[in-house]
Parts: sequence; C-alpha cells; structure tokens
Amino acid sequence: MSLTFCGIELRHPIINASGTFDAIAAQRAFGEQLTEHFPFSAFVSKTVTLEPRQGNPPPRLWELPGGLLNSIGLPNKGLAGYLREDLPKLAQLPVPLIVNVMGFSSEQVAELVQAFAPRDEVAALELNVSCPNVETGLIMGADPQELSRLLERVRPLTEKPLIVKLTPNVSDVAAVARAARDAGASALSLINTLRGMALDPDSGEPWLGGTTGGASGPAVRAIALAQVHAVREAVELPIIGMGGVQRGRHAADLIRAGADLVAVGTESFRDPAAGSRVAAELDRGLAPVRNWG
Amino acid sequence: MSLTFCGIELRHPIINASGTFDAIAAQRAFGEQLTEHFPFSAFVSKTVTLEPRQGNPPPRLWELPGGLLNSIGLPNKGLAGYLREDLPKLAQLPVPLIVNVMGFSSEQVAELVQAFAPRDEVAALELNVSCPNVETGLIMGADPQELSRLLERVRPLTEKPLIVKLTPNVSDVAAVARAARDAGASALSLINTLRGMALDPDSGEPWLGGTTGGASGPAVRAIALAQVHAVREAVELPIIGMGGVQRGRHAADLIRAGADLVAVGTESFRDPAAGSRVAAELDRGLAPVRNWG
Amino acid sequence: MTAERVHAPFGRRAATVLAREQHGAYVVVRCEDPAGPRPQAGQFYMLSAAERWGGGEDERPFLPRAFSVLRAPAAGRELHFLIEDVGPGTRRLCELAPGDQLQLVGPLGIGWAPPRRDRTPVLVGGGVGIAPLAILQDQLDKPHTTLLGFRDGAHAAGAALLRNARVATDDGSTGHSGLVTELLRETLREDSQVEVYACGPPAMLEAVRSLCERTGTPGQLALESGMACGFGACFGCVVATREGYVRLCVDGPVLDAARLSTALTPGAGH
Amino acid sequence: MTAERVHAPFGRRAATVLAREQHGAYVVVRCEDPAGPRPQAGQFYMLSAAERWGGGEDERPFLPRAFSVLRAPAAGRELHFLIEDVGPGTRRLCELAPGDQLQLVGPLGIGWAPPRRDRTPVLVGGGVGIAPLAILQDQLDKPHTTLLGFRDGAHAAGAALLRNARVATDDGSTGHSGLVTELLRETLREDSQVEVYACGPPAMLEAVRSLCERTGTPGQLALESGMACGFGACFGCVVATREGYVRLCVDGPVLDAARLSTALTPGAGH
Ligand SMILES: Cc1cc2nc3c(=O)[nH]c(=O)nc-3n(C[C@H](O)[C@H](O)[C@H](O)COP(=O)(O)OP(=O)(O)OC[C@H]3O[C@@H](n4cnc5c(N)ncnc54)[C@H](O)[C@@H]3O)c2cc1C
Ligand SMILES: Cc1cc2nc3c(=O)[nH]c(=O)nc-3n(C[C@H](O)[C@H](O)[C@H](O)COP(=O)(O)OP(=O)(O)OC[C@H]3O[C@@H](n4cnc5c(N)ncnc54)[C@H](O)[C@@H]3O)c2cc1C
Ligand SMILES: Cc1cc2nc3c(=O)[nH]c(=O)nc-3n(C[C@H](O)[C@H](O)[C@H](O)COP(=O)(O)O)c2cc1C
Ligand SMILES: Cc1cc2nc3c(=O)[nH]c(=O)nc-3n(C[C@H](O)[C@H](O)[C@H](O)COP(=O)(O)O)c2cc1C
Ligand code: FES
Ligand code: FES
Repeated sequence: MSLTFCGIELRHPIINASGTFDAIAAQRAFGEQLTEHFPFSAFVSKTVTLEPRQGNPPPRLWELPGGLLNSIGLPNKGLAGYLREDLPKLAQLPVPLIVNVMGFSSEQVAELVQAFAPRDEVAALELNVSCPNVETGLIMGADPQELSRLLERVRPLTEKPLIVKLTPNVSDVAAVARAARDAGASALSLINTLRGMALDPDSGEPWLGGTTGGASGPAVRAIALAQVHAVREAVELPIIGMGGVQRGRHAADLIRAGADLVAVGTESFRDPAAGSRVAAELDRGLAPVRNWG
Repeated sequence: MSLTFCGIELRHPIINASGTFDAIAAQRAFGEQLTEHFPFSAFVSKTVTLEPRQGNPPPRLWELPGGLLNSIGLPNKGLAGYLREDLPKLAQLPVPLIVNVMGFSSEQVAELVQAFAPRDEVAALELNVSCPNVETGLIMGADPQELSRLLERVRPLTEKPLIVKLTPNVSDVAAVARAARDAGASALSLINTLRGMALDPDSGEPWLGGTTGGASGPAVRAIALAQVHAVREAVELPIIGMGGVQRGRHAADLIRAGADLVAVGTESFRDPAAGSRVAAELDRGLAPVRNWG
Repeated sequence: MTAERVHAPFGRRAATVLAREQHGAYVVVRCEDPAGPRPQAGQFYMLSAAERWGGGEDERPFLPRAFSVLRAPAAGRELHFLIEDVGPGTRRLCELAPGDQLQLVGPLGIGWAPPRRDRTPVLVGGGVGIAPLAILQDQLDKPHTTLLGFRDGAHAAGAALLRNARVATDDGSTGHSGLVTELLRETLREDSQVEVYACGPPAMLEAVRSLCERTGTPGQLALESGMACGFGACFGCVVATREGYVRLCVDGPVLDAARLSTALTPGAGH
Repeated sequence: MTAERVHAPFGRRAATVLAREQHGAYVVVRCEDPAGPRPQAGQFYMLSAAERWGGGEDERPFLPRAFSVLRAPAAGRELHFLIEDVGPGTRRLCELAPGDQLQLVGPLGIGWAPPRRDRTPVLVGGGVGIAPLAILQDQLDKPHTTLLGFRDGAHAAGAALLRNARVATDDGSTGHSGLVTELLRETLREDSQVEVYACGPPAMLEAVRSLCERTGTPGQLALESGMACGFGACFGCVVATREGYVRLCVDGPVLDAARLSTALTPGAGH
C-alpha cells in the first residue's frame, strides 16, 4: 500500500491536515505509544510564520452541526523558535515532515522558504495562502494573479516540493489551481476552512475572540469534494484532498474525485488515532476504487 | 410585530427561501389549512426562467450531516406558464408575493423583469444571479462588474423593489454587495447554496444527476452568518438573511448580524410550519435583540 | 375504500409510540396520532424521531423519512408503520420504544385508486413494499389475490402481516423458490380479468410494469424515490414518466403503470 | 498520591457503562475501562457516547466533551464521572444506561500536585467542580478540609460524594447560606498554614485565586475551557496566564494559582 507523492515515499495515503495534530503535544499526552502507532504517513506541521504569534483571544472554538468553527489565529513560535525547538523533535518522527508556512507578504514567504530550503529534515513545504497580503489587501490564494506573483517569487528558492494550500472561499477554485500550476506549484492541497461566524447565545456578540472563524469537519465535506473535483478537472498536479474525512469511504471519495493523498483534520480531535483508522478502512477496500500505489 | 421591508408591509420578519416551499403543491397536500396558517409573512416563488425547464435528472437530493445537497436544476413552467397557471393562484395567498427570476443573459433577465413590472400581484422581484452568464461565462453574482452591468440594464425597467440574491461561492461577498448597491439594488438576500458534491457509495460515480449541487441547512449556518455580517459591514441596504435557520435563535442571530428579514429554507422540509414556529420563537424573545418593528 | 387523497393537518406533529414489534427482519412501529385523519390506503407519512434524530452513520439522519402507512385501524387513532433498517434513519426508528415520541407529517400523496368493478385485484409486494398492501387489504371489500416476494426466510416473516398471501423467496426458504413476478405471470396466465397493485424494489416494479404492458393489464405501482419534504416543496423526488418528471410525493407515490416507460428510478435506494 | 501525568493509551477506546446514579441535579456514570491506566487525580477524559452522539439541540454534539475523573478505585478498572446536564453533550451522557458504550480518550492533562509537607490541604469545590476533589480525597493521605458550594439543595446532593465536607448553598437550603469562598476566607483566617485545591465556576475560582494572592496561600486551580481535542492538537482551549496563553488540556487543567492574573476565562461555559 506504499506510494510516492512528489518523490516522497509514503506508507499509505493518509496524512494530517495542518494545525490539527501537534505531534509534540501528543507525545506529552500519549507518551511513546504515539511514535509506535503514528497515525499518519507524513506529518504536516501547524503553520509557521516569520515572527512568533500568540494567536487569537479565546474563545477559539464553536461547535457546528457536524463540524467545528475555529478561530485559533495561527499561534506559533515563529521561524526561529520553530527551527530551534520544534524541528529537532519533529525530525525524530517515524515519517517524513512537511512544513506549512505562511507570510503576510511575498518577501515573508520567501524568507520562510529560504530558511527551510537547506533543511534535510524537511521533505516538502506547504504554503498556506489563506491570508491577506498586507501589501495588496487581497487574500493571496483567492486571486489567481496574486498567487502567481507569490509563486514566481518563491518557486526558485527551493528544490523541495512546494504544495500550495488553496482557500475554499473563492468563486472559481479551478482558476486559482491553474495559476498555481503555471507558476510552478508541485502539488495542491485543499480545502482550508470556510469562513464562518457564531454569536454568543447569551450576549448576542460574536462568540469567537477573533470574531470570525473557519468551518471544518463533516459539515464541509461535500464542499471539499466538489472543489477537489473541480481542481482535478483543471490540473494534473498531485492533490492532497481534505475536508470532513472521518472514515475510509470519505477518503476513497476524495481519491475518486481526484486526490492523491488525503488529510484528516477535525476527526483527529474526536479520535486521536483517526489517521490510522481511515488508512486501514481505505486499505480494507471500503474504497470502491483505489487509484494509488 | 409588523414591519416594513422595501415599502412592503409584513406581519413578521420570517419569509420562505426561494425554491423551498411550493404554496400550490402545499395546498394540495394540506388543503385549506395552509392558507389559514400560512407560515410566512411574504411568499417567495421558486426561480422562474424565460423558457420552461424540466430540471436535472434524478437523483436530486443527498443528505449531509445537518444539511442537504440538492441539484434540482430550476424546474419551472417558464415565464408564460408561470403567468398563466401559477401567478393567479399565488395572488390569492394571504401574504405579499415576491417573484424570484433568473436569466442566462442580461437580456433574458430584462425580459423577465419587464414582464413582472406591470403586475400588481407582485410586490417585489428577487434576482437569482447564481448562474453563469452564457455570454461571458462568468457567474453573474460572483463578479462585481458582471453584476453591475446586469443591474444597470434591468434597474430602469421597474419601480418594484429589486432584491439581489447573492451567491456565497465568492471570495469577497462585500465587494459584490457594494457593486449591487451602487447599481441600484433595493435589497440583498443571502446566502444561496454552497457548491458541493457527493459520490454514490456503491458505484463511486457522482450521486446527483446534475453532478454537483448546492448545500443548505444547519451545516451552512455559520457561513451564512459570516456573510450577512460582512455584507452588513459593507452596505446599508435591507438584507434578507438565510441559511440553516431552524429556530428563533438562529433568526435572531442573523438579525443581530445585520439582516432585516430572515428566510427559512431547508427547515421547512423537516417541518412544513417551520416559518410560523421560527416567527413565534423570535417573538417570544428568544432573540437577545429585536431590531425590527 | 377511500378514493381521494386525504389532506394532512398542516405542520409536523408528535405521536407517541405504543408498541414496537419485530417481524423477522422488519420492525412494526405502532403509534397514536390523535390529531390526524385516517389516511387513504397507499398514502405515506414523513417520520422522524423527536429525540436524537442525527448522530448516526455519517452524522445523519437529518431529514425526515418517508413511510407508507402499513395499517390505520378505522377505530381508534393508531397508525402502524413497517420499517426495515437500511441506514441511519430507519435504524433510529427501529430503536423506538413504547413511550418514545415520533414527529410526523401526513398523510401525504395519492394512494391506491379503488378497484375496477370488473377486475380482480392482484396485490404484488416485494420486501418492505408489502406495507401499503396491508392497509389496501384492510380496505378492499372484494376477493383478491396477494403475492409477496422476499429475499429469505427472515424477511418472509413479514408475510404474516397480510392475509392469505402466496409467498416467494429468492433463496427458496419459504414458499415458491424464485421471484414473486413468476407468481404474477402464472396468475395473469390463469385469469386475464385482473388488475395489479404493486409495491416493491425498482427491479420488481419494472418486471410488473412490463408484464402489465405486455398483457394489457391495468396496474398501479407505488414507487419510491429519495424525498426531503414529502409535500412538493423541494422538487427532489421526481421520477420520469411519459409526460416528463413528476414529483412522487404530490403526484404519487402510486402511479398508473401506463404512465411509466420504466419503473427503474435512479437513487430510489433499494 | 501520583505526582505525575499518567499517559493515555493512544487513540479512542470503548468503555461499557456499568451504572448510572442520580445524585440530585447530577448524574454519576460508572464505566469499565479495561484498557486504561489508573489516572492521576485531577486528570480528565474526553467522552462521547458510542451511539447517537449528535442530533440534539442545534444538531449537536459532535466533538467529545471533557470530564474530570470523579473516582478511579485503585482496585479494578472502574472510572466514575460526575455529569451535569447543561447542553446536548452532557444531556446525552446523562441518559446513558448500563450496558451502553462510551468512547473515551484519557487520562489527559496534568492533575493536582501532591500536597506540601508543611501545609494542610483545603479542598474547595463549586457545583460540578467537586468532581476532581473526590478522587483527590481518595488519594490524599493526610488530614484536610473540604468546602463545597452549590446553587441549591438539589445540587448540594452532590456533596454526599465527598467525605466530611462543609457545604454552602446560595439559597441557604443546606449548610452555610452564601458562597463557599466565605467558608474559605474563614478557614484561611483560622489557619495560615494551608494550601488550596480548587475547582468550580470561573467566578468562584477567581475569588479563590484572589484570596490566595492576598493571603500568600499556595493554590492550585482546576480550570475549564472549551476543548475540541484534549491532547494539544487544536490550540482551542487556551487560557491567559502571566506567561501568555497556555493550552489547558496539555498544560492544565490544574494550574498554579500564581500563574494566573485572573481565573475568569471567557467561553468557559458556566
Ligand atoms: C413513498 C415512500 C414510502 C416508503 N415506505 C416505506 C416503508 O413502508 N417502510 C420502509 O422501511 N421504507 C419505506 N420507504 C423507504 C424509506 O423511506 C427509506 O428506506 C429511508 O428513507 C432510508 O433512510 P435511512 O437513513 O435508513 O437510509 P439511507 O442512508 O438514506 O439509505 C437509503 C439509500 O439512500 C442512499 N443514500 C446513502 N447515503 C445517502 C445520503 N447521504 N443521502 C441520500 N441518499 C443516500 C443509498 O442508495 C441507500 O441505499 C418509503 C419511501 C417512500 C418514498
Ligand atoms: C478539564 C475539564 C473538566 C471538566 N469536568 C467536568 C465534569 O467533571 N463534570 C461536568 O459535568 N462537566 C465538566 N466539564 C465541563 C463539560 O466539559 C461541559 O459542561 C460540556 O462540554 C458541555 O457540553 P454540552 O454539549 O452539554 O453543552 P454546550 O452546549 O457545549 O454548552 C456549554 C457552554 O458552551 C457554550 N456553547 C453553547 N453552544 C455552543 C457551541 N455550539 N459551541 C461551543 N460552545 C457552545 C455555552 O457557553 C454553554 O453554556 C469539564 C470541562 C473541562 C474543560
Ligand atoms: C483547529 C484547526 C486549526 C487549523 N490550523 C491550520 C493551520 O495552522 N494551517 C493550515 O494551513 N490549516 C489549518 N487548519 C485547516 C485544516 O488543515 C484543514 O484544511 C481543514 O480543517 C479541513 O479539514 P477537516 O475538515 O478534516 O478538518 C486548521 C483547522 C482546524 C480545525
Ligand atoms: C431544494 C432547494 C431548492 C432551491 N431552489 C432555489 C431556487 O429555485 N432559487 C433560489 O434562488 N434559491 C433556491 N434555493 C436556495 C434557498 O433559497 C436558500 O438560499 C438556501 O437553501 C439557504 O437557506 P436554508 O439553509 O434555510 O435552506 C433552493 C434550496 C434548496 C434546498
Ligand atoms: S419530496 Fe420534496 S417535492 Fe417531493
Ligand atoms: S483542547 Fe485541543 S488543544 Fe486543548
């Protein structure tokens, strides 16, 4: 059941979605068992930014019907802290490491890409482009031209696979996918969370400290499937599909719709070992079609 | 609890979402009781197109976690059939009538608007702009310029309120709302359904006869709330908010986020009298804030 | 026998479960519906459990589910439904215990037309499709033939819910070994003055339809399709007829066989 | 008393409900967890019902819910949880009957630190926050004082789950009429060589924290915040400390009072 994705050898097609599994914290909670039964075939880090961020004020979570709305705000130690404290630990994981990075300008993204380019511990980079470019005010991943300019700037900086993580909050995801391909993306991942909001039942004020948040989980699965399908019709790049995967059949659906790998996000919150479970269910042939391997 | 919306007197702030209640069919099922207990303060027709449409091949429905994916395909009798067969019946309803229309070019929309302009039975028109303009290939409601051009063409054709129903499948709904306001929209309604897809568990092929469909219901409620909020921050036009409303509190949330009226869609499928229930719950003050009346 | 569609009270109402009976692979749920009228045979109800309708497979069910009324004894306020567990909605309903609450909307749709004076009704049921034939038997006041087909013995236990039924099973464990449509073919051969009332899976209904067509026998078919609302609101339940798509929930679920060029409706479930 | 975080087995596992006991406004669910270790006092588990987790108010619950372990008798494999019905998740758990299955992940987080040699532990609990004090009592091998506060008599029934507790109720129906923190203030006045172990609603914890600060008393506070995962994956459960945000599920739920400038955590629930 092993496969190759952008030249990376993987044991199975199930990885984690960025920001939904902290391997270092999970080791504190589960001890050595985590490494013995590591649920994913590659580990994707939570988004790393240039500067440290403490994230949004709580509350950060709101439960949806079949889903979750989060406004975490990308807390992280910043590039330097990540390189110093996290990377050495993550390099010990039994699977390849994909580092997810985000910048608020193409210069910031370039700096991040450059910093990871020489790191052998890092198998690939995932670019989170769901944030506004402070220079143009546009969400980098919502506008094909904006995204092209970004990729043209950073693509030459590394030989590593550059996975572009698309935002689902667009009218034409295929157009963005084509722009990413033309500007040299090695692969695409989708979907990121859908913009949503909740009000405090008592006060009527926004519940989330960050006012709006991102919806994930089963509630967005059909939307993810449609977007993966639309992107697959548009480009031949490898695709990491995600959004609401809970079971092998959901992964099989995404693969059927065009994904090469499938990431499990919110479901890991319900079942920390969801990744292995989904991989096993997929392998047991809950999948009507298996087009990998 | 009565209120005025675009000059139309309404008994309460709850109306139906287009395409989710057929008053004529409901009369066949429920008889006279329907008129006695009509659940909405105005009736919005299903989308009317110039030519008759039979709609998409079945299956047309797929159940989501807390929601519904539909690919109905806008079946309707066409303008002539609607004027001849439906309008006389709908004019008998105990509430004002809003006719929802859609064209595949601005000329088609113009023809529809012109046809309804002289009809006293029609209190307002709602423009469904979630379809592609066959001339440009762009979704009319996904592109601010495209929408401006459409409204500039049709706005002069009627004095009736023109409600523009926005599509949620956009990166910046506020920009579209501003374009609609600038081009003369009387009010905005949102959200329409979110593009989604499902695969047949047995065959792995697309389940829906129309391949993709639109997601509605509680699963999209948080997304609706965020978009209504974003539009309210951008424009002062009256807003009809909708998306996943099941209870008075959900309507109150949309009103709190900026809606003037609230439409109930999918919940009517679960409870045909949902409209009255939501209105009563809202009135009983499940609403933390009541900014109508 | 009521010839006309019975109107449903407007809205959704609660009904208390009185009993849950297992009949082989099927569950009969009896409930008390004090606020509703007596339905026409062949009409259906949209049902959901008042509590915990959701949280099953794939975080479903969410929408109510359509069920033919199995029986509605003229005296009293009881409604009986026959349910086969095929997914999260039917599973939840099969778990209901006496005292639990159902939510229901109905009776809905157009049921069976009364029999023609000059023909003998032949009732043909397959699997859980026997449900609308039970209430039809209750209301038919003339001699008739009943033919039922099931997958196996566990399902054939459902036959006890009807009177004087000839049974066929796919695996031969009870009655005729083979398809119920083989029994129908036999019956049609013996008596040409019959008319058919049929409900069952698409393949069975299609075999019945084509037999009726070939032999010029009048037939009524109770079809299934995925339904969200049951009262014409969603346009989701259409089936293709010779006149185009019709909404099964308001124009059916019973359709004259002659209106169809096929009974193989996509997405009908089973 | 275990001083260290006990690791959870990796993944979610099933546990069978052995008993459901009503204690006034609270429900105690006892289950058998054959595959798990004995937890440290103050640790918690993420719980969900194996069946029908969903379909309640607002089509929830969906995520598991956090519960302190109330008791984990050293002999055997039992885990006890104290549950107050405050929403769709707790409602579903309160309905569980013997034989039903729970899904659980745990034990999680860092529990109570063992008592200092030179100080008398004072356990202060409010409402359902008494849960982690019961297991603490079980493991404390030195004399201690227990002060519990409740809204009313129905809730004060929970006091019977602990030993030798002084009780305060807001409505005066049982014990001291007023806040449990008034009892704490009294205790601190009588004996300065104490340390505090507290769990309860934010307002109570904040009063305890500020009393500790003002009197220089060491205190440990078991906090609550909305949690999606319980094992550090989502970054959703942060509370503000003097050092910045910390994830309560991996760095708590027990925090040294001195680390906080307030215990009033937004969105903590109640
Ligand atoms: C008029 C009418 C009368 C009926 N009478 C009876 C009766 O008397 N007794 C009885 O037992 N049944 C009856 N049915 C069928 C019954 O309504 C269905 O069995 C029921 O809706 C299935 O729901 P479920 O959740 O158990 O299964 P589902 O999971 O809904 O599965 C049913 C089928 O739907 C498809 N499916 C799977 N997932 C989805 C999804 N997410 N969205 C949409 N479709 C999906 C599959 O093809 C599956 O086989 C009747 C149906 C109609 C229309
Ligand atoms: C470490 C820890 C230990 C705990 N120990 C116990 C214990 O021993 N016993 C016990 O009874 N409880 C305990 N709790 C609290 C328990 O986890 C909550 O009561 C439970 O999660 C509530 O879930 P619910 O679905 O019943 O209610 P919810 O509906 O989730 O309501 C709880 C609160 O959440 C907010 N809320 C409402 N809707 C939403 C939504 N959609 N999304 C997010 N928030 C919402 C409101 O403020 C509401 O008051 C503990 C919590 C933590 C963190
Ligand atoms: C709590 C939470 C935090 C997330 N953090 C990040 C992040 O830091 N970077 C990122 O690219 N995506 C992040 N995501 C998005 C997920 O990687 C994923 O795209 C999305 O959740 C859809 O998958 P799911 O439905 O399986 O969760 C986050 C999602 C959640 C729920
Ligand atoms: C079955 C179905 C049919 C619909 N048909 C139309 C339509 O004809 N025209 C239109 O403008 N919107 C249509 N909609 C969209 C709804 O009007 C509404 O925007 C959407 O469903 C969100 O509201 P809800 O979550 O309350 O259903 C339809 C929705 C559904 C579920
Ligand atoms: S089920 Fe909705 S129209 Fe028939
Ligand atoms: S609950 Fe997810 S990080 Fe703490």
